[in-house]
Amino acid sequence: MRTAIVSAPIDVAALTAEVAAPANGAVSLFVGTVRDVNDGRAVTGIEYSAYSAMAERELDEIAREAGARYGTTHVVVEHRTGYVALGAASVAIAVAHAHRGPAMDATRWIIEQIKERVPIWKMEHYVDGAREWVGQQS
Amino acid sequence: MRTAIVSAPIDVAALTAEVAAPANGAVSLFVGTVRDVNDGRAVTGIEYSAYSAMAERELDEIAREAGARYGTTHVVVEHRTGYVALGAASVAIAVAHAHRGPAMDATRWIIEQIKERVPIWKMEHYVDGAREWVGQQS
Amino acid sequence: MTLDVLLFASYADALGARSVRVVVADDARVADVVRAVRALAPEAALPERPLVAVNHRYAKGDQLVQGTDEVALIPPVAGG
Amino acid sequence: MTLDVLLFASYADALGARSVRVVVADDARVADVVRAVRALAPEAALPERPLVAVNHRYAKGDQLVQGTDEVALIPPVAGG
Repeated sequence: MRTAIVSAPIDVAALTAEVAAPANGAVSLFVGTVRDVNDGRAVTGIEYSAYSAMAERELDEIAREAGARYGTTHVVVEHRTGYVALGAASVAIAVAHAHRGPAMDATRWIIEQIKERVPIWKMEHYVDGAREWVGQQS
Repeated sequence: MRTAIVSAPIDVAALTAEVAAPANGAVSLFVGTVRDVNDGRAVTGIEYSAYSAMAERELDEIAREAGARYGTTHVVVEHRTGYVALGAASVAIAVAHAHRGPAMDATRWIIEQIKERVPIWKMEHYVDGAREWVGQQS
Repeated sequence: MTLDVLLFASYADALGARSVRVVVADDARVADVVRAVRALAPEAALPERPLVAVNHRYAKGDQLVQGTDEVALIPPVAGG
Repeated sequence: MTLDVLLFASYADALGARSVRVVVADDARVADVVRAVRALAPEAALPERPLVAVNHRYAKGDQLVQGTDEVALIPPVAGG
């Protein structure tokens, strides 16, 4: 089990390899990437910022909870900070398990938890040069 | 959209890259691998055989149905034939979608459909030298 | 008519062949072909109602079969 | 006691700083710290009840705060 807030590009293949183990029959992977259009506006990239110490703690707790809930220790999660260009990965979750059902359930549970509670924020950069925090209209 | 019955090792990273597109915010991947123990017996590998022409047709139909059902054309599926060693991938499914929910739903639907209807069979090879068809006790 | 019926996996093992030739009536249906193949097999080697594919599609027992069709008996599938 | 409260993302922008220093009673609770930070911000720049973390864990409004605690105001999260 390993989780990290990283500032360098995520190596998805390495994550997949990292969770593999002979006792597992299933590897489930989820990769979140930066989309070209959000809410009708053309996006060039997203700047991710985090409250790093807390984000690391929350990510680690999520992975541990997922492991206990779905019965595996083969969980690896990485989340980017810094500027992530169009098409690049902002988050990757790899889970291996003896069986496919819990592998996929755990992957989904982890991404939902990340979105709910890990203190990470994103500022979208638009084609027209504008920048805006996402989801923080006060 | 691409599906194939293949006799060479599956390149999981290549599949993931193949479905990526700027309009997608999510890539979901499932990899089935050969486990070291099945039903309490130590396994060294699995020999996959297929009714290739029909398996190709069924796989293709599953991908098309998944695409229509979940709203994406970014689906790639490969299934192995021949001898697959312990830990190696027997099947890989990659789906990209604008949103994470349908990407993960489609991935799960595809693996369930494959198990239900694609004419592929497996003969397990055991540590003690025995070999047995899986799930074909008549 | 004469048909070469394809066999796979445990069914191929049971009959010791990848295909078997059967002779059925010209208006034969899938169930008739299955019966003809079972007559060639050791007792209980094939189930009474195996899955059958005609031209790469699953077919019901009452589907009519033609001499040009590719007919296959499909053991319980185990992909994934 | 004196506390340096951490700010992030839009909250940091609203106050023009990554942290602000506030003075609160020695028996202050999370809600008191929030009130003190809001008093420094432009009207409506911070919600009445923002998420707050104490020592990297989400905390309720009635949790007691100590001078050695790391207190942070957490804008709506948007990871993934």
